Parts: sequence; structure tokens; C-alpha cells
Amino acid sequence: MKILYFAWLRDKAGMSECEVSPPPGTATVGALIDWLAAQDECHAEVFADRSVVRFAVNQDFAEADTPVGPGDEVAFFPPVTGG
Amino acid sequence: MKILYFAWLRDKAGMSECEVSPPPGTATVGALIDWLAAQDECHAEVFADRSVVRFAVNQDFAEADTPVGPGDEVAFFPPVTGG
Amino acid sequence: MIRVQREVFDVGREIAALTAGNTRIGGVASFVGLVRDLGGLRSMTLEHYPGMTERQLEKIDAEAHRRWPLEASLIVHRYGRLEPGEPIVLTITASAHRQAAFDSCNFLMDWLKTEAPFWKREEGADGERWVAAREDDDEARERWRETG
Amino acid sequence: MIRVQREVFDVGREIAALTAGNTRIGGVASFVGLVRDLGGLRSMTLEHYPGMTERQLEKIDAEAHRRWPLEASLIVHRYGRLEPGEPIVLTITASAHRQAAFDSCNFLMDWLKTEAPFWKREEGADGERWVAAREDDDEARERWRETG
Repeated sequence: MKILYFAWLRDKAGMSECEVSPPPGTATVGALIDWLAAQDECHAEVFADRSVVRFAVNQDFAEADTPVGPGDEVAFFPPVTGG
Repeated sequence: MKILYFAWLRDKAGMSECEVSPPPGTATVGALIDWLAAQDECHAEVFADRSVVRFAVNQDFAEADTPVGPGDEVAFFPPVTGG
Repeated sequence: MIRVQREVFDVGREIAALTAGNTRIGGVASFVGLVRDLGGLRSMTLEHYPGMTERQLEKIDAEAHRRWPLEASLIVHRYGRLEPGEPIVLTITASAHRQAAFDSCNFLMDWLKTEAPFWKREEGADGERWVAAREDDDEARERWRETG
Repeated sequence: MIRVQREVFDVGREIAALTAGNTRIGGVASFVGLVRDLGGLRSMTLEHYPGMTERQLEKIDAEAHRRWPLEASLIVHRYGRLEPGEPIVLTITASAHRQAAFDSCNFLMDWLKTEAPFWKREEGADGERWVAAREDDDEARERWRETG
């Protein structure tokens, strides 16, 4: 599974992308965040305040209960400020 | 008093402008139209259907009871279609 | 600012000139009205009332500035003979806020349609005719009536 | 049509290209968003999510065509480092009817603000900071929610 970080979430994560292999039970974005946040302190901080984290699965906006699986591209970022 | 005609009112009037001297009692646009319409057949036709005639006094939109006097510029035209 | 002219205009150049050096501007809305061909139109000739036109455009422009916090605005209206596809009118409004720019630009166009002394004559395959005023233009203008 | 690019755009040229040869178009609305300086801004850097950006812009553009009778439309969004006064985004909509052009252009901008994956970082005299999302952008987007 490919993970991407943007804007200040990337600054906090200290990386823009990584390849991860969460355990088989990790079936939703919410579960993925739980697992990532438990991996190391750096990720714990990225997801400290989940209310300001938005996400996309395969380049579409997603919700916490959106399914994820091997091969998916999951991105985390703050609310967008384009336009 | 200077009279101007635009668009198809000019076509009907057969002229784009003229200088007129209505009698002293002609104090409003409405009275001016009454007087003009009585001058000749051509003007009678221009003002045959007054509901489609709009007017301006000194380059501002006016109503039938807008005052007019010597030296004023009075224009008659159909509803505008610009933009 | 307002201009009444025969010549065509360049939207990009007008926007650049209007916004140059003013970094308070966050949004620029613009509208271009074109000669539309609903079938068989050869040309459209715009007649106007020189003097009154400028006066009315100035008034409409000032009214937009009174209603919205605008940094700059421009109305350019052409007259004379135009062919299908040619631009007729341009309105540009610039503001710190995008909705003020959008609304005021929309307002300028609605008011122009009913308050600027222009008359269109169409030349088609079957001759010439004066274009009739549209009722929905009156309705569009009424949207901006201030109440209370 | 949509484009994501570093380069500046020319509004006049884009409108001309978009409307060329289509005489069914009666009105072209456009909006340009500029880098605004509220005091001490040196530059603004726009980061985006390549791939998702194009995908979301395509969706927003398609949604505008679904809702309004458009003859043509264009969204151009820049990324990278921009200075105060520089254009960030351009939306153009062309329709037979002026209100459809205005409304759809307004819609594109409101949706872009909340649906396009861009993030702004400002560089001021006191360092850099990420720009926070605005609540009124969410409200502006909600205006377009379809009911019933």
C-alpha cells in the first residue's frame, strides 16, 4: 500500500511517501490511521488531531470508513486551500 | 428644444434630430409627445403606440411627467437592447 | 472606468492594466458578450446615443462601486457593425473578495442590458430587423433592486 | 478542459481559443484568482497532489457541464512559487446564456476551493506558514448542494 503525505502533514511525517504493509485486518482508512499512528512517535504526532486530517484513496476524497486494501494509494493532507 | 430619435423610431420619424419650439404650455415629456404627434402624419405614426416609446431628457431616462423646457435635449427611442 | 468604442478589445490586456500594481486584489471577474448566431445572421449593427451612453455607463459603474468593495472595474461597450462571434461588451470587476467580484460583474451586465442606450439591428438572409428588448432582461435587472 | 501548470496564463488568449468558431456562444464569464498581499507577503508556494489534482478538476468541470448548458469551459490552476499580484487560477465558462456562464464560473471557483488538492504556503517577513482552510469556502461550496 502506498502512503502519501502533503503540506504540513508531510512536514510532520518527515517524508512525502512510503510503502507500507499493514496487517490483513486493516480494512478501512480509519483502521489504517490507527495502525500508522501506533508505528512510531512521528506518526503518532501526524495523526494526533485527526479532525484536521483529510484523506484520499486512489485519488478520490475518502471517509474514515472507506475501504482500503493492498495496492491502494492512500494520501493524507490538511484541508485544501487552492483556488 | 432639441429632439433626437434612435433605432426604429428614427426610421419612422425619417430623421435623427430636429430643433422644435413647442408652445409655452408644453411642460412635460407627455405634453411634448402630444404636441409632436399632432404636427404631422409622420410623427403621428412615431407615437402611435406610446407603450413602446422610451425617452430621455438631457441624457437621463425620463417619465411622461418629467418636466421639459427650452434648451433641453429630449430623445425618443425603443426599449434598449445593448450588452 | 468606462469606454465606448468601435474597436475590438483584448480581455487579457485589460485585466492586466486594471490590476497592475494593486496587490490588494484577490479576484477578478470578467464577462464578454459575443454576437451569437441563432441561424443565418450576417451581421449585427449596434447604434447608441453618444453622450447619454457614457453618462449611463458611468452611473452603472459608480453604482457597482457603491454596492461592493471594488478595487477596480471596467466597462467597454462596442458599437458599429459586428459579425457573428465578435465581442460586443466587456465588464471586469476586481476585489479583495471573489464573491464581490462575481456579483458586481453580474450586476454590471444586468444593468447594462436595461440602462445603456444601445440598439441592435440584425442583418440576416431575409433582410434587416431591429432586435426587440427581452423581458427576462428586465427581470434580471430587478434582482438587484435594493429593498428596505 | 483543465490544465495544471507552473506557467502564467493569458486570459484573452484562452478565451479566444475556447470560443473560436463557435457562434452559439453568447456570453463568456471568467475569473482570475491572484496572490493577494495583506501585508509583508514575499511569496506564496502552491503544492498539489499530481494525479489527484487533474482527476478532481476533471470532475468539477464535468459537474459544471452537467448542471448548465455550456458550450465550453476551462480551468487552469498553477502551482509552484508565486509572487504577490501573480495569477493563481483561471476559470472560464461559455454559454449561449449569460446567467449560465456567470453561475457556472462561480460554481467552478467555489468547488475548486474545497475539492482541488492544493495547499498554500506563505513566505512573509517572519518566516513561512501553511495557509489554513477557510470556513466561508465550505459555506460557499454548500450553496451549490442539489436538493430534492
